[in-house]
Amino acid sequence: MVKKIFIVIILGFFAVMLLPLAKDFTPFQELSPVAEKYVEDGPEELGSANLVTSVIVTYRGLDTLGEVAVLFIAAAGVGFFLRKEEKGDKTPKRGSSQILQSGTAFLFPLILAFGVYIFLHGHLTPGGGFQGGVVIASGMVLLLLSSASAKINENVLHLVESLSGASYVAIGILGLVLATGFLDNRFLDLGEFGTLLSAGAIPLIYSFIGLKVGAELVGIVNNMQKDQS
Amino acid sequence: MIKIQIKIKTYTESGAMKRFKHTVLLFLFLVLLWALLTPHNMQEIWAGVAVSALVALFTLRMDPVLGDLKLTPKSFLYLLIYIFVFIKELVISNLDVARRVVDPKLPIKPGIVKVKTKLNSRIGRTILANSITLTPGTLTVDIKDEYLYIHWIEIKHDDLEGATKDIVQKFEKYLEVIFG
Amino acid sequence: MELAGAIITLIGSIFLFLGALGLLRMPDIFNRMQAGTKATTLGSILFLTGSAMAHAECTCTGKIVILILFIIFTNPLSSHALARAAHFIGIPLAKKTVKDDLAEDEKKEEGGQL
Amino acid sequence: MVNIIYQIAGAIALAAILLAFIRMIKGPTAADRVVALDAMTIISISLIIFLAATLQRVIYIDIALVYGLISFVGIVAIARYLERGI
Repeated sequence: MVKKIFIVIILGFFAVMLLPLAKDFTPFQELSPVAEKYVEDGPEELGSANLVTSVIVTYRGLDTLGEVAVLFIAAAGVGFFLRKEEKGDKTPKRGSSQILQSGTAFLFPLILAFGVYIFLHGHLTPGGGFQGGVVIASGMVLLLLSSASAKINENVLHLVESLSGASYVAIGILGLVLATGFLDNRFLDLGEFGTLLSAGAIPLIYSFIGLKVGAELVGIVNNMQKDQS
Repeated sequence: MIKIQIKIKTYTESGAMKRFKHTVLLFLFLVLLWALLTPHNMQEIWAGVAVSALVALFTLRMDPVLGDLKLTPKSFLYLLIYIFVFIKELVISNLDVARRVVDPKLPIKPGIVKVKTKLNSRIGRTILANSITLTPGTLTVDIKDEYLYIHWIEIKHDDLEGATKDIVQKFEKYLEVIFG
Repeated sequence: MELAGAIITLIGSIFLFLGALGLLRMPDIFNRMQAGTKATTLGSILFLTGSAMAHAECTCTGKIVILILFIIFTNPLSSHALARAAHFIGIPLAKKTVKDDLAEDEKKEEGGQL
Repeated sequence: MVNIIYQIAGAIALAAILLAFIRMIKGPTAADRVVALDAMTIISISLIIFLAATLQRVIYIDIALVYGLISFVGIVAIARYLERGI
């Protein structure tokens, strides 16, 4: 009872604290100079329908490389700290039901394809490399939830991860050589605005980001699973 | 626990033919998914075919659950009939729930009954369980081999045969032809 | 066409409401799940269909079809997983409950093993 | 006329979310709360599509798809955690 009252008091405190924010909220009417440049020149210069994508992949592409590197370090850290520690309790875990197992076996490939769809259409839809990678990883989580004995070929995983990371950097350098700067997407044809093969190298770059993020997150989930059993 | 694992093993050890069928069907499903997701032009279709082939290859070692589908004209016909039966039952079940919820007396007589299914394929049992969950007054709680445990909101039969006849057989006769 | 879409949406929203009402009124978790799963499934299907019909010029019909198929397949699946868990951890059934074959069978199995 | 019907439908769906939310607060066990959360998620997905259609924002539909997927995985994860399967 005391706990419930305490929770209510904390919730009320947050409500009072956040109320002025909601009351005095006025949306920005004008863009800042940097944003204005992106909004006005972005679609023409880079040919990407999703402006956020053109900012993430091209204008601030170097930052994205840093983000992927941070994720890689996180995955490596998880792998390092979750090395086989013998656990005391070996209570048998309850297996999942047949229905969930076969349902997952049917859904998993569809989820993979959906993840690929998201990162391949990063320049047209609100998706992108990171979101697609997370969808792929959620499919993997579902697989591990349905059968604890499910295994993934780690060699393939590492191969995908390293190849996509290396290709990402290689495309960045290609942009430096063939176009104006690192990760410049304009060394490929910009194509027709709004179709799949448009926006130069953006779909390619986002695919590699998506594959890399997906492989890293699947690796993290896989390491946690190994630590559990 | 051990029993379940042995069960899985016998399923995965079945023939290469089944796996091939599963892969082809999965590829078709993936192409269909892609076609529904994207606008129609040549670029998208080629991309969809390539992605579907890659995903189908990548998941080649998984359980070939779709390998149990039967591809005869009769099974297609039964699939169509099944879809209509399913929609009918779904609407009836919703009206049923609505009636029970609105009634101030809350007329329920719940319990968990045991029923038996003749289906052998795993995906067939999954579809059966899902159909049972979405039809009037029933909810699949657990499955042990060929016995399904079903929460029934208003028990009409106490015994296994009667409950099986009431709950399972309206779907089973179609699913048996489609999945075996 | 627009009017038909609007009416279908309205019917769907009524089913959603009844499902939520059932969630509130039913006495135990399995009965709640029955109301919740069935009514929200048909309700959301009707809701989505109605929204799609009212704006037929939108190119998004395929995605809505996928969403509907996804809901039909996964909603009962997650309900089943939850019901199984709820029965396993021994959440009590309502007082009106007549019989429980699953609990009896599990008791028998344990007895056999011991 | 049509717009009024749509507004009524949206209002009823919001009321349904409210009812499910009451069950989520009351729910004596964790499983009850999860059932209520599941229902709330599906109603929210319907409302997202509703908004996408009325505001003519096609891109919201992708968000609804991903939301549905993540919520399904999440609910299965909670169920497996409750029955001590993971």
